[in-house]
Amino acid sequence: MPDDIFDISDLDLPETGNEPLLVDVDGYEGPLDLLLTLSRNQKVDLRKISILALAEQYLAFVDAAKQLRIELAADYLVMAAWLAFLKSRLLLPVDADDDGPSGEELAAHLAFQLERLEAMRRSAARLMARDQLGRDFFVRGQGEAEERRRMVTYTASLLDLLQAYARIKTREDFEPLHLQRSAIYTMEQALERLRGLIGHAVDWNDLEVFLPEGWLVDPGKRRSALASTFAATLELVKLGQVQIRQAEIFAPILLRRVDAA
Amino acid sequence: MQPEPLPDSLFDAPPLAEQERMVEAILFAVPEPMNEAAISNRLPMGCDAKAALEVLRGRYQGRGVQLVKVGEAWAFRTAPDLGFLLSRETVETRKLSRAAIETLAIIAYHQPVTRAEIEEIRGVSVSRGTVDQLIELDWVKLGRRKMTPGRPVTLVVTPHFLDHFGLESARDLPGIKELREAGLLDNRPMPGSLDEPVEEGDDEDQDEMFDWKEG
Amino acid sequence: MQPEPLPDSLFDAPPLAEQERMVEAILFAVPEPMNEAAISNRLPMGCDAKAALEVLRGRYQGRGVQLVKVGEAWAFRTAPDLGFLLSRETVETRKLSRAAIETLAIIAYHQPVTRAEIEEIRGVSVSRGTVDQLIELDWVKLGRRKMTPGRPVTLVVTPHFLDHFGLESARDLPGIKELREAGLLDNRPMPGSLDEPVEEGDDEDQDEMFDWKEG
Repeated sequence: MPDDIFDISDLDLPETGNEPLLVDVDGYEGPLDLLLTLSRNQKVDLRKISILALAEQYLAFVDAAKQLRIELAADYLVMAAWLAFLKSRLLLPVDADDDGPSGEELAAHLAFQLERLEAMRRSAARLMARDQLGRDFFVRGQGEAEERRRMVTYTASLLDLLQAYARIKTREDFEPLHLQRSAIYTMEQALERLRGLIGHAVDWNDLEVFLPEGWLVDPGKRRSALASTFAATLELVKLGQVQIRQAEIFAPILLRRVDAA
Repeated sequence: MQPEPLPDSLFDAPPLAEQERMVEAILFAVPEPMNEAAISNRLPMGCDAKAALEVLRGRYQGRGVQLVKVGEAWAFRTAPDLGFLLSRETVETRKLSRAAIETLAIIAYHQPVTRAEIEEIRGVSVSRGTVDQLIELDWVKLGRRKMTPGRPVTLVVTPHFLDHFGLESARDLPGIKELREAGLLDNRPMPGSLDEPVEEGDDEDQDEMFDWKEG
Repeated sequence: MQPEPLPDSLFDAPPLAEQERMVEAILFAVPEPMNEAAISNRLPMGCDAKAALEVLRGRYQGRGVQLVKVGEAWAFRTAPDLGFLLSRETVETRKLSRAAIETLAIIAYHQPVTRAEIEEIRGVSVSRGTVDQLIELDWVKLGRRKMTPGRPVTLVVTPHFLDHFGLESARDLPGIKELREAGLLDNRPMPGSLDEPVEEGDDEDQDEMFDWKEG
């Protein structure tokens, strides 16, 4: 069966009534579809259909298939059995003791099922006939890919901070030898550094200003650098290149180059 | 959070015309329909997305591009009558089998619907491939389980289904009102079967689904 | 292709307003900017793409979306002043790297501190990126230059830093002794090392540093 058929009027239907049925179940999607096809042959409103006639047509179809030794799927046979039952209900006088559904009720339900299936088929056809996205109407072709700015922000807790500092300090604990070896700033180093810098000391400068980078934080290194720099200063004073003064005990030691006076 | 009153200007929403421009820019940029809440989120504080959307929809009325509502979401789409100009843009879709199309229609009109109900309506079993195909197309998805014995899963149509068929909601399906009035969307039990009490529940469930979907 | 003469009506171009709609739909749907000739090709015969484009450009003047000319081609683009609406910021929070947190800790404990001093304390060089990152986070800022030769800049922590870490002032940072008491310092002594005296020294160091800092 072609895939693109959804209007059942397009289907090749077997002809009506007493004409020989074209027994070909491949064309049907199950017994209900077959019944619907047969019922359309009555060419009346589905609501006015003769369910009895329909049941007889269906049973004739199944009989024909059996004679031709065509194997019918089980659901066709189940439907045949049910329709035979329906037929007997419709034809036999109502048994007063029977509290089951009447033949009319069962027939009405079958009519409802057929009508509902046809309604769904019509609806499916109407749905597919609608304007469709990508066929009749379109989305913007040049999606302006929205700029996704991924802002990354970093965070840390006070604990992280403290642990980090503790880690650094611990590291120092573990490297005593290294620290000691490099913890001495020699007077020669200080003198060389001071000679290079004193030319800039036009005005009074705190001795601490002349301490070398890298010797300011570690207390041992700082002490060593301070002592050597002070000694170097005295050496330069002796050479008459530097003036030195201190206002009082423990006050900052100030120095400047001599020719600046 | 901030006890001091902030200067008014911080909360002054831009004028509606400006809000309309903003909504226009946002919806032009994104291919997928965007719901009002998402649009609101993009707008500066104090904006009225709903009002801006309505003005904007009016502005595009009759244009070559239109502002359409898809479920709760909004999107720009070309006017359907101009599709012939855009045939080269056509997205090739696999042809659906008759079974798939019917199954889709049944799901759309009867949702939420169980597989057993689809089979009852079509009178044949539904092959797994058919439902898979519809799910793959993002036209159908699993809905809530039904509160009937066995708690079967239900199938419902997706917002993408609505978008594809240009429907504002499942209520706008062609002819759905007439079908409902004719009782053809009822889940009528076979006389004599023991389903009756469940039926009531099903109908309620269905209404609820629609409300939930649109809520 | 078609030898028979076609009725005239087929060659009647649609009114300009309709051509404008068509151009609008085409430029909306095509995946790339399109030049006038290509647009003309899509339009029914007899259309004036140039005129339609001009009318369309005028229509979108001042809107949230604008018709712009990109080289020889035309395209719809978000109005430049609304670009901010289209960028979605996703904020991802990550933990600060070890180098960064250590540098931060040193700045906090030793401020104002030069880069050289930080390197001396950490024993490794401090990358520019690390300091930049801390400055970007507004946890660290440049302090006054040090009155030492070369006048190196110093780094200090910001009020935002104090705020983030819940400190009244940098002086509230616990000393080494407190860190150890709080179990934050690894307490394993090096075999044979004299743990206690070193610690005393460290604490002194800290006090000294603070004095120095304020001197």
